[in-house]
Amino acid sequence: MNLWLVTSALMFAIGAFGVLTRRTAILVFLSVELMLNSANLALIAFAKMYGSLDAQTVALFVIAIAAAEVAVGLGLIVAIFRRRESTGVDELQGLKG
Amino acid sequence: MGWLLLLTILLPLLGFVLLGLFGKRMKEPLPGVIASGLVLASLVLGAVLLAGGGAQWAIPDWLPGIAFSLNLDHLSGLMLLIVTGVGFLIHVYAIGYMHADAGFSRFFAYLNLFIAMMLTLVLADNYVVMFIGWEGVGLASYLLIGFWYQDRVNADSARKAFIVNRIGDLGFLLGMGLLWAMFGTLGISEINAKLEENLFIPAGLGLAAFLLFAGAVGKSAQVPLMVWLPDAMAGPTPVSALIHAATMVTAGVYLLARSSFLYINVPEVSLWIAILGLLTAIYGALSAFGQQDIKRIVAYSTLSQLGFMFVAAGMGAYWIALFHVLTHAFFKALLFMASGSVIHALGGEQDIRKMGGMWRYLPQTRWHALVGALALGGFPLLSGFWSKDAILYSTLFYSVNSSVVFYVLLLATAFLTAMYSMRWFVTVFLGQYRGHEHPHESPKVMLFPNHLLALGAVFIGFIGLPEPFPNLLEGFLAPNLAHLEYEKPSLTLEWTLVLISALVALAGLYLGYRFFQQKVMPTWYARFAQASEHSFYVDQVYNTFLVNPLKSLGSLLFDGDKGLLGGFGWLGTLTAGIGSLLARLETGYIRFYAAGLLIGAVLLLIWGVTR
Amino acid sequence: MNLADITLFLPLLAGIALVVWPGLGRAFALVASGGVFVLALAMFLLHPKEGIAYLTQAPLLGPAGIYYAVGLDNAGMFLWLAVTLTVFLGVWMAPAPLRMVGYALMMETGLLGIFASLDLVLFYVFFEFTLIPALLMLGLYGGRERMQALYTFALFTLVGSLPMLAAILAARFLGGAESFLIGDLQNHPLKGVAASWVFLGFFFALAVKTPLFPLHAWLPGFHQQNHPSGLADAMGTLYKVGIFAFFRWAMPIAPEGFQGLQPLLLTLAAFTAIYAAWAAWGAKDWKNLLAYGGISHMGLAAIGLFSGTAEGAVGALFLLGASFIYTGGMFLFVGLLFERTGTMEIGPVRGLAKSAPALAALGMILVMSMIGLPGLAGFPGEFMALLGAYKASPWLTFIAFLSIIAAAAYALTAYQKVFHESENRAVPDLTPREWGFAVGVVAAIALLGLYPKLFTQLLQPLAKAFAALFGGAA
Amino acid sequence: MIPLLILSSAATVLTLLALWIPVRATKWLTAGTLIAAIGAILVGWNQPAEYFGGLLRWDSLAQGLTLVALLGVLWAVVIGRHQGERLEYYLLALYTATGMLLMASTPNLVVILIALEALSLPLYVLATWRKDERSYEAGLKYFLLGALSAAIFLYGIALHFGATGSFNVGVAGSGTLYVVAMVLLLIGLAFKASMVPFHWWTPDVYQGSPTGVSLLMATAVKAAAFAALVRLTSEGLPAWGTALAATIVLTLVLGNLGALAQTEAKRLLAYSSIAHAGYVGVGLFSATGGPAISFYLLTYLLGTGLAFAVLSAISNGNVPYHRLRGLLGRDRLLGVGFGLALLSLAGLPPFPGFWGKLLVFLEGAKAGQYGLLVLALVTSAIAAYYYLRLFSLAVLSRPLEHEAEEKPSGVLPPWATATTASGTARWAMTLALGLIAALGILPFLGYRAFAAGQPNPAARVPITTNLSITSPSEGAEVPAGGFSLQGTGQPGETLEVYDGTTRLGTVTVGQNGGWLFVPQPVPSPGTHTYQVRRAGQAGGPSVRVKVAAP
Amino acid sequence: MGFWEILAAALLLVTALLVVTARNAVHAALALIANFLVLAGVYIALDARFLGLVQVIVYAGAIVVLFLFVIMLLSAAQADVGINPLSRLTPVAALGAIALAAVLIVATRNPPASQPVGNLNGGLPQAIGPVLYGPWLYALLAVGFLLLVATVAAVALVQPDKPLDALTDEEKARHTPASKEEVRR
Repeated sequence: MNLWLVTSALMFAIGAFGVLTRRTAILVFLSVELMLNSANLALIAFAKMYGSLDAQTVALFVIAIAAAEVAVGLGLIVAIFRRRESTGVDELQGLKG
Repeated sequence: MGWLLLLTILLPLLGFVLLGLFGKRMKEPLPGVIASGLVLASLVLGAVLLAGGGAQWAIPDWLPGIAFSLNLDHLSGLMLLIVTGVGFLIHVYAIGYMHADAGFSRFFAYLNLFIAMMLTLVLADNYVVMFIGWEGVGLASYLLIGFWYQDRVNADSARKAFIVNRIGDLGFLLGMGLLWAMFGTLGISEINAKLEENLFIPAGLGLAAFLLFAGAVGKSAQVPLMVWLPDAMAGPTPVSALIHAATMVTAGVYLLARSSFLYINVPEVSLWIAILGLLTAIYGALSAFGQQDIKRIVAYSTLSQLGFMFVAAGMGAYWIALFHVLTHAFFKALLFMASGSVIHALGGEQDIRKMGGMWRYLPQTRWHALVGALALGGFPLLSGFWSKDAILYSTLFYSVNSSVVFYVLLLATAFLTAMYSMRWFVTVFLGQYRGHEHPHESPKVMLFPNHLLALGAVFIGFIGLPEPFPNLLEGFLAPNLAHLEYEKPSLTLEWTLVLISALVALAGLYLGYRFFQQKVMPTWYARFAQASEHSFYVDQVYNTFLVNPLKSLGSLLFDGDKGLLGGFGWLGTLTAGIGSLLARLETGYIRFYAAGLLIGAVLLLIWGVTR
Repeated sequence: MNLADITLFLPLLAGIALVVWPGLGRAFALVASGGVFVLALAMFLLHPKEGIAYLTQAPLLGPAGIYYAVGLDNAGMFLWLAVTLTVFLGVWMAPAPLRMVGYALMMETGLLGIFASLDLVLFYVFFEFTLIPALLMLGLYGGRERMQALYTFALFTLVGSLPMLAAILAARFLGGAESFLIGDLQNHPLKGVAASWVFLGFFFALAVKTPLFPLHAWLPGFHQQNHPSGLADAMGTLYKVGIFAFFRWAMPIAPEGFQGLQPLLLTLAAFTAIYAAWAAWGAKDWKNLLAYGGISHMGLAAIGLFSGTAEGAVGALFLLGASFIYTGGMFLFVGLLFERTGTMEIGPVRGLAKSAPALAALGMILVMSMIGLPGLAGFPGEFMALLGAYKASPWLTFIAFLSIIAAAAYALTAYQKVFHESENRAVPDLTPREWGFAVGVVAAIALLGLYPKLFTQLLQPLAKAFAALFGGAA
Repeated sequence: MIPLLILSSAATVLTLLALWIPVRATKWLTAGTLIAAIGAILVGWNQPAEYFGGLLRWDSLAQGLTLVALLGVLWAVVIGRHQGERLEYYLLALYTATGMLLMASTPNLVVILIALEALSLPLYVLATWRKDERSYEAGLKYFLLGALSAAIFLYGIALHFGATGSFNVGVAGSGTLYVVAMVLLLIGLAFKASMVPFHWWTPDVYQGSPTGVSLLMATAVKAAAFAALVRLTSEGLPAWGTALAATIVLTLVLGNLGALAQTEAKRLLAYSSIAHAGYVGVGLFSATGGPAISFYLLTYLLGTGLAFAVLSAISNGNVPYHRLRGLLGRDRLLGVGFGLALLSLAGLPPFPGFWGKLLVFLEGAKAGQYGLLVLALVTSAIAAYYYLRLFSLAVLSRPLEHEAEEKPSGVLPPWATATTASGTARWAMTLALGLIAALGILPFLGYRAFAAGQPNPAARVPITTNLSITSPSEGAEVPAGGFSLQGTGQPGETLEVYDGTTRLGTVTVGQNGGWLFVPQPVPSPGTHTYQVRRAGQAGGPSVRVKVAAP
Repeated sequence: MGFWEILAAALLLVTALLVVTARNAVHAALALIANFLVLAGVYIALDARFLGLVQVIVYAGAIVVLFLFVIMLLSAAQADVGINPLSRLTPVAALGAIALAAVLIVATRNPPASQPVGNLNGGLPQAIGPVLYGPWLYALLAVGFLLLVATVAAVALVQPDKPLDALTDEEKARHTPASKEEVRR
């Protein structure tokens, strides 16, 4: 039992909970960030266990990826806001069936 | 030389093809002449071949293991002579009878087809080949009964004949199936040879015999498949004479005779043959009394006489059955053609209530009719007398099935036969003419064949005289029939019986002659005659309990089949329903989707950790 | 590349050409279909009459063990003749739009391919491909309710044949064969439970295409809605290839599976025969009548085949080929009637025999052939099927062959109502073109009926080998 | 390597260049780049190589699926119609193509993740390209769910590393951690491949996105995702087998049944793309499934690409069914194209879709997945129904009157009829039709390329004739000593001949498939039953003959 | 497992919970920053010092701030907008999250290898650098490319549409709220 792995799992689950319960796009996305970081925590914990610099490097990449994702994601949210004047996700259900 | 045998079949078949294709363009007597000439050619060819000791011809493996084989021996030779001989005469007669009919050439085409098929039937040395002829004559019969197809009744009758025959044919087919399973061959001589050389009787032989017999029942209009024959009188009279009296309907008897080696081994089936024959004989005789159609009376008499033949076959007296076939061919053809002459004379009238007094108008036909009626009634020394007497004799002595019951009942039937044959003669020829036409005698071309037939009806019986006279026919047929040993009665007894049957016939004839000249019939008779006119309501019973329910079931199945499709459609609807339910899962909510995704993930993961 | 390949694909190319440029005209279609028939005839004459001739074998999807393997044994050759003749007669005869004729030609390739394939996957390809032109003909030229019929037809075919694809794959991998070639598969017959499942997979597809109760339900609607010219119906008749496929593929590959199901199969075949014949009695129009009549015949063929005997197999194959010609001919004949009377219904127009005796005679010959009159094409097959079936089950044979009585009833009743009884409409008799059709179809029917030996002696060795698979006496 | 260089450098250069050149030029440069990359793939076909310490694995799987993906992108670029022809559209298409190449060609999970993002980010943006409500909704849905799945995938990477100590796929492992990691990774990729229950975005996004973009998602993305899936599933069947099977079952059922309820063509194709993911998935169970999957995706690309192209010619937005009615009558090319595309998608032979399905199912059968196989086939039959419905609408129905009057717009080539497809698009569609026909009739053209290096199992298997005795015939009478048995068999095989139960000897079948055997010693007169048997078999055809006395 | 570790873990969880439950989006973002700062501390404690710094500078300092910025920009601080149409999802989500956590904890309970196989060198840049530019060069290049992609994608998203008079008729129609397309539906 590794404390950080447990913490990471809990954070991941909390993030998932946030994705399901948050009702604006920004907050949903914020929860996703939480999940990404929980994965990073797990990576670092494993890196410590295995003494692997690879994992730390990968965590670095993850941060870069997250940054890229955030850029596009926030851009999208802004663009939608410009059109809809809202960031709520529940209103977006014109497409269904 | 064997191919000449095939030629006997091919000649009339050629006539059928020629007349069928080009007959319409020929002038009137030509089609009749061609047709008659080809049948005559067949007759001559057949006779020459028969005189030369018979012939065989075959295509081996026509179907795998089944040869298309023909065999002209004494048995088939006799039939060949009857078919082509009587057939030729009737062809000639028809030239006159069908004069000026729009379908003149078509008629002769059909007749030639019939002859070809009938020859196939009798010459066959393989049950399959026989079956070809068997159904072929059925087709010809169908075409000829419905010859005047514009009339719905005729068309219906034709159809009925074919369908009822098919019931019997199914038996024939299944019988062949069983024979094939038992013997691995359907060659008649081969099966006969196997049956002769093997002492043991294969199990199932009785069933095979019975199934074949079912075919004979259909074709020869025995009880219970007799209903088609009276209706078949809807065809032109020569047809009735040729097909429904002289030849085709006796095919059943011929089948039994051909398969005598088989039936001789299964007396229990033979007993059934005799019983059904007896029933038919009685039924036909009783039904003949009430008929008002000149041809239907003769038709029922045919039914009855066929019953006689079956009784003989059931007794194992195959030569006697064939003897009766022979004599019957002559006198019954004669009766029909005399009837045809009457109808011809009256411009198509067939109702005997509008006849009478023809004695005066038809100076030659009257003699034909008289000879025919007397021969049918068993007037001593005429052909019918000898053959009928032989049948009565066989019911007493011939085999294990012989019994006094048969004898007594058959004798009574013979008595009835004599009576109704007189009824026919008396009502048509004696008394006053009750119609409005101007009766006239038939042309020569119709009378000439009747002369010959009348001669036959008088004298042909002498080839099968009882002992101690020489019996030409039995000896002639013996090599081709199964032989049954039986204890012969003393000559005295034999001749006593001859005397009894002669007396019974004379009594019947006389009584009929007197009885049917009465102006007013007794009530009991009137009541009987009414039931008889409707053939004891057999048709109605069949229609009510068999035909109509089956027809309704057909419609029901047809409609039900659409329902079946609906059933499959229901399956489709169900699938589509599930589909739209599933599609409704796409609610459009992102969070719902995320939930679905995560729940799916969690479930998979739970499986992952718990497995 | 040999004569078989050319003959096989010629109709497809001609059909495509005709669909793209209908301006090529009817003469082109006639030359194409006639040429195919002549080629098939020539192939038949040159065929060594034993073994597989005109063999082409080339890898199609080599690594997957799938080949383009085409060749003709006697059975294939016989059916090729029947198919090419029927198509030729159809093209000759049917007053159909030219594009539709093009689709019919395309379909011919599929049909020929079904009979010539020596690779199971290739067989499946042709089996399914044939569906497409059939659908197009129905969908483009069918009657008002054609879509319903189209869905039914397509779904029955596809729902049936996709399990067959599973069975095809299983047949190879469970049997241990390295390819889908017929020899390879037959050398690795399936055993035990696998055989049963594989046979069952085949069964559904082939029962649809035989057709056997209750999977026949698509057929009446299919005929009902198709173009009244009868061309599409004739092609549809040719598409009843279930019998052949059972013979060539399903039963030899999974003999044990077949034997396990044999009682059921025989029962189903017998029931199909009598049920359909009976239902045909209730039909009110020609197309339904012929549809059910055709189903009934295939029931008889099926009971012959499922007997597992040589006689039964010969009978089934012969009946199949013969029914191609006479049922196809009958549909074309009905198209010809429709052209004259404008109705498919039986009843409103009567007494045609008076004004059109040749037409009536042609009809009579076809009807008689249909009800299995000896001497015509329907009989030898039915009879051999009966001989085989009787060995397997007398009672079921009895039930199945009750249908010949019903057949006489429905066929003659319909014939009488249209051609006999008092005339209420005069129609023109056969035109010269129609005479050509009549001569062709009657000649074929008579040849098959009078001299079946020509083909039965060729089918017999195959049938014996077939029967040997099931331990039947060869 | 060269295709990657072409793509990445062109993408970078074009990013800068595009600001100065006209949009049309950007379009053609993009197309040219893609064609060049495709050409480079083809030139270097079947020359596997590894670069960057194994992070770039340029094997036949990478080549095949990159080819498919690039074709998909190219197709979308050529046929797409876009608002205002903005240059970013082409840049993004090029980026996503590069991302796909990266994804298809690496065994490294981290690179896969990077590639996943590199191909997804442009798609998120492209999904919104119509700039209307639905388009934005589609973009956001795709993005949020995509981000979620990326997080799951990332967590899978972490756990995979924890379980195996490696960031590379195809490492065997065991234990709960490994299983969980594999399942998480599977989920991340299954999301991109739209497999149930990770498919939720698919119908909405396809419907909301511009048609060209939907096409991209349906074809190219799937190719890239399956490339990764093939690599991922090359090891550890026990770990992921059941999970994958469950996913496939759900995918097949939901994809096909859900499609039945649709009334809008793009949404239908979305469900169909879900279903197809299920079919492809069957091939994952076999270790040799790569070529089959590549081929399947190629055929799927052709079919669905053509269908989307036709839809895009009709409208850039939604295409309710009724707008398809009588398409053939309105525009022959579109009608034929749509019809063929549907038949191919439905998997009817001889169209490529059938061969793809067949090959994938073959792999499934090889792996013994008969349950899945049967389900896949039964659901294909259901699928046939909805394809057929569209087919009958577009091809078999006649147009309603007001639909027939729809006016064409834009400059059309002379052979065009009333539609809105551009000339280029028409040429492209014609080309695709040709490809469909060619691949349908000659499937080996495609498959052999993908399966290069795999051995043919048997170059030539002899085709047996059935074992039989042809002479003498049953029941024949033969003279003793004066007859021979003849028959047919498989060339070269040895048969045993029996008289009753007595073994008489053997005979070898000749090359013509016939054999001849003279019974020795001379048989006694009477009935004899001769039988030939294949070696080791208890029965065979027999014949009964009657031997006559000499 | 010392006091500090447990405290850090507790802080991580508390802040994480805050992120997903705060009524105000700004609070949530701030909680996320707090979470990341703790996380950075944990990284440093786990011998990933360079990463810890990056976490602070890039993640907490740039990315989440970006979030805050957008929240402010869009005045989207309110977390609950309108009525929750999926109110029944919350308990399901809670259950699901618990299950997910449980599963993941069970899975990571016994990691296979417990012996360190390499030397982390404290996760200093000197140690990371060779790895980053060595075996991971390809990934680094790919990430670089990804950032280019993200830039262009973001630009493409937020750049204003063309001025209205530069649009074709069709596009105009599309840009009116109730476009033809929607009417058709």
